[in-house]
Amino acid sequence: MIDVLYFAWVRERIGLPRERIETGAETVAGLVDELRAKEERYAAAFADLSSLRVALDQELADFNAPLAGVREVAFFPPMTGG
Amino acid sequence: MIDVLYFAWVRERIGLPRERIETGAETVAGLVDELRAKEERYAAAFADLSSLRVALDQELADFNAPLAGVREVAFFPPMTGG
Amino acid sequence: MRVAVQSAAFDLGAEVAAFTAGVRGAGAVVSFTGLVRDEGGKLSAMEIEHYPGMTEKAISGMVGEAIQRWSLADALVIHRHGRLAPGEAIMMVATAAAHRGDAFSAAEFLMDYLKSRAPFWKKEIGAGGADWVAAKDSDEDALKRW
Amino acid sequence: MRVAVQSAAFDLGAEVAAFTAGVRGAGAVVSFTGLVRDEGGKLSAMEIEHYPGMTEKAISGMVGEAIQRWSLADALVIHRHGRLAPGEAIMMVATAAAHRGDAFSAAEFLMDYLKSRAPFWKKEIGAGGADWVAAKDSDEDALKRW
Repeated sequence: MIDVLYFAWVRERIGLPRERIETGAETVAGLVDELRAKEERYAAAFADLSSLRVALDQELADFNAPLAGVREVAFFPPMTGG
Repeated sequence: MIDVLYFAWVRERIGLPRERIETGAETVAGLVDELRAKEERYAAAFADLSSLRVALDQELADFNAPLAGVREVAFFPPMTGG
Repeated sequence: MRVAVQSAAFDLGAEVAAFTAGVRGAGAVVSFTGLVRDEGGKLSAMEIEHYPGMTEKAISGMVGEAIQRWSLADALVIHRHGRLAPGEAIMMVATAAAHRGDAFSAAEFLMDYLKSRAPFWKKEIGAGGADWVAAKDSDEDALKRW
Repeated sequence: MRVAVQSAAFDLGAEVAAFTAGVRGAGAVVSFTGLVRDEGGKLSAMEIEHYPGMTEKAISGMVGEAIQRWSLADALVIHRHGRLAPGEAIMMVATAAAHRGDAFSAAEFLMDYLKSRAPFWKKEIGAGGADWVAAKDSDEDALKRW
């Protein structure tokens, strides 16, 4: 079980801020494929990975990063703070 | 007649902050030569022009600038504000 | 160093004064403040979402790096989230160093990193609806100089 | 814009707060404050001489140039003269612009010009006597980037 968090328009498109997911995916990309297959709103949110960022346990990561040992995955658009 | 002002160590070396001078010099350099010839303390203050700056009527200028029409000449070391 | 992520407004003048009074031996203090622009009256509010937990960690990491890299005497970051009106301060950064070059560089570095690496997302709310602010290529490019 | 040359201390926090509150539509405010360093306890006071009349004119010229060049919403310079103790604020600059790059550049430009082109001279007073601060080549070189 892994906590998956969504922020900004990813959260709005999927319709929830976080969920717990049972996944067998070995990488972030594998998890994205599973999510896309779940429902149309996930497919829409993850349509273009180049406009998304991912953090693993609150550290920025790549989509090909392994999920082993990770407790929290977050998906969000490029940051716009400051 | 022209007002001549001295600041910082130029003022200290010459021993006064300002004086009125009757000069026939056509340029700042000519005025400096006249001052140097006046007294040893002036010669000491103007020994090295590369360590001095000059302003004519409160605008930075060169030592070869003409004095015609100038009412106020100021000599001082490079600025160290900020 | 102090990092604060909060929804409450902060007192810019008091923060700058306290930060400056608290640095010992520094000759230069730089502060940056980001304000909500009104975009010529088109913007009625700004909403800022963040990632609690990660935000503080990410900013603390940036500040720690800046302190080391520019030998800062101190550094401060305050960043708000939630709903803000035009004219309100979104965030501030302050840096203190012996010399001005280091204080300026560190403040610009922190701003560039906060813009693109701290998990905040801005939404502009106007008469025509609400829009997430898109990240700018120029903000991503700004990171390359460091 | 406001330029003040004064011997009195200024209230840094109040100045930054008032400057920021007064800018309309700007998204970025940068402030710089120069403090008297204590040089590890070796400095007991700093004395700043200036050229009344020329100082205000020279600074106003610099500020006017900065406002034009970076489309500033506003700019402020306060510079003290007379005797200052370690830790006291010597001067401050504040700039406001739509975007952060302009506000930072204008503040750095003003600092570089104030250092080398505004008629102020600093004297450091310590246990061993009093010495005029020598201009640094690096300060003169800093002007070349503008």
